[in-house]
Amino acid sequence: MINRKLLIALLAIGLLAPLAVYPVFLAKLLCFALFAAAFNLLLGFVGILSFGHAAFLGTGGYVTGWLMLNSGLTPELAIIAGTLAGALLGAVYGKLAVKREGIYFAMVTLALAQLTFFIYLQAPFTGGEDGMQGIPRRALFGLIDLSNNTVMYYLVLAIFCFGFWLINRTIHSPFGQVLKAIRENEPRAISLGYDVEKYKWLAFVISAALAALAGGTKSLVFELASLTDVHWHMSGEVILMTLVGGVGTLFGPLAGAALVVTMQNYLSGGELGNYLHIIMGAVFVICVLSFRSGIVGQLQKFKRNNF
Amino acid sequence: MNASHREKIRINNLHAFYGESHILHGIDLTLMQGELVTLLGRNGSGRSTTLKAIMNMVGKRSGQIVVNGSDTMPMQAHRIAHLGVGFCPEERGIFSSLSVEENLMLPPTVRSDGMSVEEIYQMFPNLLERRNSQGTRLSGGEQQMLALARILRSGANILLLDEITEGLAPVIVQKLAEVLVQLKQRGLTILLVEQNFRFAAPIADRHYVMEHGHIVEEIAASELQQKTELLNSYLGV
Amino acid sequence: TTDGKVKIGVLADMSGTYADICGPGCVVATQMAIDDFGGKVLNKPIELISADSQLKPDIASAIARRWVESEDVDTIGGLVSSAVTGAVTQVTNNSKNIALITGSASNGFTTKACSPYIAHWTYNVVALANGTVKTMVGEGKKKWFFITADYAFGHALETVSSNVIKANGGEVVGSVRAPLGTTDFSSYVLQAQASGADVVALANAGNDTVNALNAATEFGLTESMDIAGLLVFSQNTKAMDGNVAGGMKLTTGFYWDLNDETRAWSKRFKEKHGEIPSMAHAGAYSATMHYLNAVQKAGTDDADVVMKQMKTTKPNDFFAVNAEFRGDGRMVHDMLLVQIKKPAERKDEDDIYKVLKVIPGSEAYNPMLDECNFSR
Amino acid sequence: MTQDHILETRNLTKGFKGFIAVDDVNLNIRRGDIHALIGPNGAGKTTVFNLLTKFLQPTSGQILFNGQDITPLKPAAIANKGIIRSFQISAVFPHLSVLENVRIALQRQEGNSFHFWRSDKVLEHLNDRALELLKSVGLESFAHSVTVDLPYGRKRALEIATTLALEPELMLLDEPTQGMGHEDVGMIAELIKQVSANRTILMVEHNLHVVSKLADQITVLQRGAILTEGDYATVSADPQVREAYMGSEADAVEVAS
Amino acid sequence: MSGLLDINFFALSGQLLVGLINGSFYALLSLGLAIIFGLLRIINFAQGALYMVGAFAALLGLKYLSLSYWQALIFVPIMVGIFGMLIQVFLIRPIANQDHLYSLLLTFGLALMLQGIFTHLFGSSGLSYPTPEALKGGTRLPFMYLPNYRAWIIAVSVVVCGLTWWAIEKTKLGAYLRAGTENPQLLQAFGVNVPLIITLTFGFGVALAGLAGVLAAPVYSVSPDMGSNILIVVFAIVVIGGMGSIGGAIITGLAMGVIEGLTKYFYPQASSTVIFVVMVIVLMIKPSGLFGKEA
Ligand SMILES: Nc1ncnc2c1ncn2[C@@H]1O[C@H](COP(=O)(O)OP(=O)(O)OP(=O)(O)O)[C@@H](O)[C@H]1O
Ligand SMILES: Nc1ncnc2c1ncn2[C@@H]1O[C@H](COP(=O)(O)OP(=O)(O)OP(=O)(O)O)[C@@H](O)[C@H]1O
Ligand SMILES: [Mg+2]
Ligand SMILES: [Mg+2]
Repeated sequence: MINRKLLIALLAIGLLAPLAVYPVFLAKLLCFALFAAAFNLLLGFVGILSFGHAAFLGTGGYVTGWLMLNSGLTPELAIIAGTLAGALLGAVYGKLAVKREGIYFAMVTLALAQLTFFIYLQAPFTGGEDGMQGIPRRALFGLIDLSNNTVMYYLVLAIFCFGFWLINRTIHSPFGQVLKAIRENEPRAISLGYDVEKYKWLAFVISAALAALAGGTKSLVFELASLTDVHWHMSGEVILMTLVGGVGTLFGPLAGAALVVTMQNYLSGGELGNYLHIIMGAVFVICVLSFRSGIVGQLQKFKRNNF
Repeated sequence: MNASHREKIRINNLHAFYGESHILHGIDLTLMQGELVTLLGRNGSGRSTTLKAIMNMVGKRSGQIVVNGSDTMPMQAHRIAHLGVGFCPEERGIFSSLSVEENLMLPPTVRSDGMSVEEIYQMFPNLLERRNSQGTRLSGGEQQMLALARILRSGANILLLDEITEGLAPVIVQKLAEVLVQLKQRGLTILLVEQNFRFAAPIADRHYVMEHGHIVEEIAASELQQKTELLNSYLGV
Repeated sequence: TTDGKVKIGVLADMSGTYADICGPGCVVATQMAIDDFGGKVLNKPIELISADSQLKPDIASAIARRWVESEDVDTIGGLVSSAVTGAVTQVTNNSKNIALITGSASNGFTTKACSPYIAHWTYNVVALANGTVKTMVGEGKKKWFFITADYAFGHALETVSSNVIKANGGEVVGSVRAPLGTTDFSSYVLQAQASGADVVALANAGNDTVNALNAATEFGLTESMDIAGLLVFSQNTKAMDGNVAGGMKLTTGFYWDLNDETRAWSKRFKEKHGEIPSMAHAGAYSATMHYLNAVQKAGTDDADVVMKQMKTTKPNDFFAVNAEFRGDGRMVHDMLLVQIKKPAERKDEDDIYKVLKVIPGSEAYNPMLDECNFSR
Repeated sequence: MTQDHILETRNLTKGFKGFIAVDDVNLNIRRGDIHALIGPNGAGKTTVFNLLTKFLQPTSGQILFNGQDITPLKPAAIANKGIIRSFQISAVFPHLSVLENVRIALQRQEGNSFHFWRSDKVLEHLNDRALELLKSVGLESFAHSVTVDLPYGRKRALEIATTLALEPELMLLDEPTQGMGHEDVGMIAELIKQVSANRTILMVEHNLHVVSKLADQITVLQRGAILTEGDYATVSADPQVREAYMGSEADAVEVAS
Repeated sequence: MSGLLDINFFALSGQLLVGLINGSFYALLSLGLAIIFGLLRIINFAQGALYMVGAFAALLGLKYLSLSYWQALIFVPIMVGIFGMLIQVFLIRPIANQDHLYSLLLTFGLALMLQGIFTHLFGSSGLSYPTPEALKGGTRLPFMYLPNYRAWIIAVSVVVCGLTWWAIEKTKLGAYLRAGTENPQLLQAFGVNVPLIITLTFGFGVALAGLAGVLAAPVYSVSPDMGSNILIVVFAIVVIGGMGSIGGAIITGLAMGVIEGLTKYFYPQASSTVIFVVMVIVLMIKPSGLFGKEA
């Protein structure tokens, strides 16, 4: 189970961080951490690699953004709607994808995500290449004005904590037990009468919904939703975050997202912008070759061996 | 030089590992030409690992393995096969993307005097009947036959056989015993891993008993009678 | 921020399709302006930073946000690709920072999306259409087909041009939208070929234009139809096969070889950058210079005050000829209708255009919308 | 009448591209029996199992379970009806504890397996029942070990305990003693005997010792069709069975048993 | 026939032909992927990047080494193939025993790196490669003007794909490849030099991408992201055809090009999605793909 002290320490850092760091950056980091954690629920705890999670991130962003632009909804309702939209898309894609395993699953999700990308590229409401610009943040519950970045950040922090809690709960639930069994020995789970596809499907939907939650939140933070969030590079990035942080660990996605987002931020502004992809690619290669358990995984190993 | 006294396999102080786990702890054994020797032991005692170690199919090995006079420690698996070694794994290893006949023809001929396809089909008529079906569509027992037939065709003269009677009907098991005796008479050398002691006892020249990755006993066919007690205590009969 | 210290951020396409048009060159031009100005304003050194927008609105928006919110950037220049510019101006309008648009073409920044913090320099789609399209329709090319870049700029260029065509008695027989950065235009060219048009208009820019023209040549389109490149920068012209492109007419806001003044500046630019300047490069210099002058004169870097100052003084340099910086943020100046020279007519590789006529700013640009007049 | 047959097949047939693997088989399995299916390799035994559990679709024929036609059901539905199959290869969840292995099976009847919002503490009340099951196969002292570390024979025992958790009316065992040493064969045979107490077992087995010791009724298949049926004495006396399947092994077993 | 109908027919045939040309690239690339996947069970994400490298190699060869198009057609695939073999030996082989997903991620990282490096060196804007003299010009078909070079692409692709299919499905080498896919260790124990076969096959699959790159250079502008754009489409094609099926990859590649062409005619907005829509439909009906084996 989770280490209580560590949790409190992290929460304290989360609450105090905007004093020291640009809040929009922190909010972005948490959005990606949530996205990666949602992704990790599938890869780390069901053992399936989705290569199309950007589709859900993007859908959450577009739906939330569209509602903020075109309806009088308050932000929390728009975010919930975005999350539901992601869940719905996840339900459909999950239905198609869970029939296949391993690499096949990865390919199918990738292709479905690309389908989504092209639809969003063409659909008039997304603004195509221009993106959906000028999404207003408005006021939470109609009361708390979100235009201040710090206030916005605390909303993101709350959403992140909720998502994180839900994932942790899912892993340690009766449902999570069955997922574990499926990952261990799928044919045996079937023979015990578990309809494995349904379990994988539900996990997929939960993961998609949380990814969309991250996307919807992100669109408010940046007041913009764009094709970048649906592009397959984004699906790759979330894998990178999870891999770097530690697949199948609870805090891995957080650590991975922090590292990758910081790196991107640092590189994208300056002269090193050109190297961004090279460095990311190299990190990928290094992780796969010699660092498969990721930062958190390595720390855990270290702790096990030394304490 | 007396052919039947030629040493075909000699293993000295063999250690083998799967990843971190140390499975074989210093095995010594020798096989002379024309001998049929069994490896007995309980599940997990390391018999299959010994065969795989000879084929260089385990994670890491140390010690010495000499096949037909050549030191095979530095060799890759395919080179070892070309010394005339045929391996029949316990999981059978039938290729599902190949037909039965393709499976049969797959191993490259390592020596010229292998059995002909006709002889093989005669021995295993089931295979003839199903020869165009997909390899893994065969029944469990048929797959076992195919796995054995495959290496008989390649002409290997040192056979490493892992639980070949597993899942076979009693009649076929009896027939297999006859086949092995025939092969022995042809001068082939056979290292047999078996659970089915009743099958192995009458045809083997010697038995090695393994436990926890060690060879704990060597029993010649002639001593079998007097050492039955001991053997039973090792095998838990 | 009004801290009395001027920091200019150049957000441009450092490595993409528009990199040659307004990428590192725009940084060079801006730096030239700063240096020519003396490197200091209000007694403090002028700072310049730059970043790659990667032509992605979200990336550009995030960078702009960070610049103005946590890095004290006063003004963002460069700005090529309307999608990027749209996203960046969302940020700068909110934060009350000035955007000096030197590379983008959409006329939306001084109409639908106009704001008191926008300065749209170099050119826009209206000026392009009024130059090239009007001229060709006048020559009797009545039926038009569009191959349009599928984003804000392309759409705007197509709409504006279509209006010009219709207003002058022409007809639009079809159009097709190609994603930004398309490399194989063959299927679009086939559609154009089947349309029976007189002119195929390329409502795109940069490499898209070059690639489309190549495909048109390959599939024999040029044998039966005219091609009009609606937005062609000098770099693109140099990249095109002169035998194919020679004779094509186009509109530009600047040509290096127009007069002694332009030649002098362009020579200096080429020494620094290795290439002759595009109109966006010249625009970036001109806009920065005008901005810095206004800061100096206003004695503050407060955006509202500076903008007011910019609008009261007429820009006037080698680029901004007969110019006026209007209340809506539009910098109106003389445009040029030029014709691409055939290889045989060229003295050297930089000798690419024959200037056909000077289009006065008032003819090239639409009049100001009342609701967008922020000069008060 | 049929009431005392738990499972019947009527003219069950399965063809693979012109090859008939199961040919017009009418099985009648009495409630409470240990029923063995034997026959030469390739006779169609595994295929029959696959048909009964719907891993394969019959070409024609019917399967009746407790008098009810279950031919159109899906594999999971068959399992829910109470027909549970064990696999030839050891089927456990290697990195779960022994207790959890059994609990996963018990959990299925709880109806909370999709509850992702509840803590898995709600499963703890199953522990007692799980321990009871482990005890019945002699594994209670291993309850908290990780399953991978168990010896082979113990894994098979665990698998049986897991299967029992589903309270199957009918257990299908495909070669339960394959690949086992003597010691384990004895143990598993004993276990099968023990758990057969109030349920029916259908098994495929090549080990004639086990068959002779356990089976109340035997069906011999050959080339997809039923060759003969009866108890061990009847079947082993049949010269056709001897020729096609048992060979002289039949004698050895009789001597031994 | 009315004039209007004529035009439509011409336009349609034209789009189909262009579709076939695109299909040729799809077929070459998905064939390479299918071979590598078939043997190693890994999806080579770097296939697109190596296609790009092939195109750049032709371009740079011309610029700095005066390597003619025809020479490039021979040498570039060899060079890319060798590069691929180095990747296989030094990067993929060490993780061969891990879950195949790791090699997918590894090649994904490689693809990012390659694309990043070329973007850094050459910008992302795209460069052009001249059409070889001998293939300039075109033929006026009744329904369209077919540039000779495009016809050449179709011819090369069909011949290369056909030969490859034959070698894998009909020869002993093919049986080794298929067996090596399933259980390389055992095949090696039978006396086949599996590591060598794997390396060579990987090299060959990658060389096909290099070849496609050279073929593409004169018609598509040579840019660092040319590979990533086409790659995902090729993935979808591989899924539709049935992963690892050699014939499936070829046929589906060509067919999808044509379907794309049809869509461009009837409903151009959907042309970039149509392949993915086909994929969804195929998956619903036959989860293992049109020519895929396992269920
Ligand atoms: N691939 C592997 N990785 C790790 N450990 C292994 C592997 N294969 C076998 N082992 C372990 O090595 C030990 C010896 O196994 P081996 O297969 O040689 O036994 P065996 O005597 O042949 O028994 P069996 O009757 O099970 O075939 C066992 O403890 C087994 O768990
Ligand atoms: N999916 C299939 N496609 C084609 N033929 C098959 C298929 N499955 C089984 N067969 C064939 O049907 C016959 C019966 O196979 P089955 O596996 O039922 O035999 P079995 O009685 O279980 O034999 P064993 O004792 O060897 O396990 C065999 O000849 C086999 O080759
Ligand atoms: Mg073994
Ligand atoms: Mg069977």
